[in-house]
Amino acid sequence: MEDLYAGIVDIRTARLDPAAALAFVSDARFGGIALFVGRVRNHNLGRIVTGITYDLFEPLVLKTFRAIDVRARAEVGEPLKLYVAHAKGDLGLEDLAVLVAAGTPHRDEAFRACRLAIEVLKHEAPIWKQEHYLDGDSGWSEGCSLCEAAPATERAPAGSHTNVGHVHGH
Amino acid sequence: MEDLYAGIVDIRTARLDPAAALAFVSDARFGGIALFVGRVRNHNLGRIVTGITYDLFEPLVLKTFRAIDVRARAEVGEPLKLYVAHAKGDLGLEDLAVLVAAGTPHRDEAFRACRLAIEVLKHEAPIWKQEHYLDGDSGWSEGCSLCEAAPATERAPAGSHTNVGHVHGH
Amino acid sequence: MNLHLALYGALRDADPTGYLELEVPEGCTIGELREHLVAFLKTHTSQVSESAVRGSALATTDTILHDHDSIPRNGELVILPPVSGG
Amino acid sequence: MNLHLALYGALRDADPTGYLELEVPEGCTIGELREHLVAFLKTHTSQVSESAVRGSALATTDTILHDHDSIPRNGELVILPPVSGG
Repeated sequence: MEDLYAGIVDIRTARLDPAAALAFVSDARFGGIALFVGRVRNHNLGRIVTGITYDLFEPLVLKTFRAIDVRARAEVGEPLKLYVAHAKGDLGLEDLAVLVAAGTPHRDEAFRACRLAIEVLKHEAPIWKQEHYLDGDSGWSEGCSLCEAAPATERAPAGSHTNVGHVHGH
Repeated sequence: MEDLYAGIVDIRTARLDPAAALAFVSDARFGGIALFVGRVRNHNLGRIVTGITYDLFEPLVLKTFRAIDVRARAEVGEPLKLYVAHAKGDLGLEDLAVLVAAGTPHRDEAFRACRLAIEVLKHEAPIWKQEHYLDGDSGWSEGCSLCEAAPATERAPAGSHTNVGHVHGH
Repeated sequence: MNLHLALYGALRDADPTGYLELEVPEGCTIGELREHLVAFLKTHTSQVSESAVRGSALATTDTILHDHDSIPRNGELVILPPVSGG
Repeated sequence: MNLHLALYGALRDADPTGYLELEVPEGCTIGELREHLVAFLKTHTSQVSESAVRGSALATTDTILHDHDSIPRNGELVILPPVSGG
């Protein structure tokens, strides 16, 4: 699995590092790298956001990241290097929440693998977002139930259907 | 046009810098950033590549980058920050050839703007690639004729059709 | 049997300790456990909506369990409410 | 009129100076110029394929010209062969 980096970064001790993600997926064979960076933005659903707390069930998050890697390889083929990392803890405005990077010989595969990875992460990784608002209130985001679909960790990679077309507001 | 960075980087004096691209498109309003990095890879069409020389007609390249920005805004809407930069000169293996980054409130728009930008750049910007091979031979890549389609610089932004579905091997 | 249920996300509001202790009949399935949980939380707290509990998956540290699965012998489970990462 | 045509990409192989000088009739259009160019390059060099010339756009520093456009008065043009950036 040296072609996958799957990580959880505790905001108290480290930061997500886009340069590290790009370096990991770089390879002399690869002409295309796609990177997605998710950051804490200053608003959601009409409310002013001052920060986000991310809660993760780490063993299954890492297992989901490994399942994402298997699915991405089945969808776009080899060779592929994939980097998936999520932050945990109390994030401030503009802190990085998630990084996904994919390196492949050509650009189409890189874009597709990157998109697949972030969509599956958002829909299937056991991660929860608690938004903190300017008025002092906080709320856990509405999310995707893990009961509704067989999770990534239980799907057969070949012929599996990705959720890429299924884009929520979150 | 402070929401667009359009640049050409001469490899003799500087390098494309992904961190600068990410910084430019970052914004407190934005939760999603998509970045594409194109690098010189070690093979093409079965031949071992040792380097690439990029030739650009700079005034029209920069005009095309500005037209890409107009089209991206028409396609994905505001707010959007876009960074488009291409290298010129003699690049070695693994050097960065092109950077495109898009920042938007949500991820779908960031991915779409980034993909649109790199596709239009590849099909319509007056840039030429000369590959150098291990055996000492060199060759200019087969490319896309600018005669076949109205170039980005002459298209109406609204309702314009993107080439995103039209993916060449190059 | 006595269960230890670890809480995550919105379900953390159900108990400040971060877990629940719950007694269920021997041979209870995961689907039946979820019904016990809905009933228990109605009396235990007003902080958690029934729909959040009904939308929650139950899992071990290793895998998500289906409604027809039996409860693991060690009684250690995790409740995973609807997810919202990224 | 006398034209100065700057060369890019594969068309740089047409002349090491990076440009061509070409005499065309007054009132010539861009489409007609391309035919003159094809004929000229056949005698001038074997380094450039006819298809590359036919696939080339002609432009000023500011804009790409269409076949029915007339040649700019200053006679300064750029030949843009099929592109392959990125």
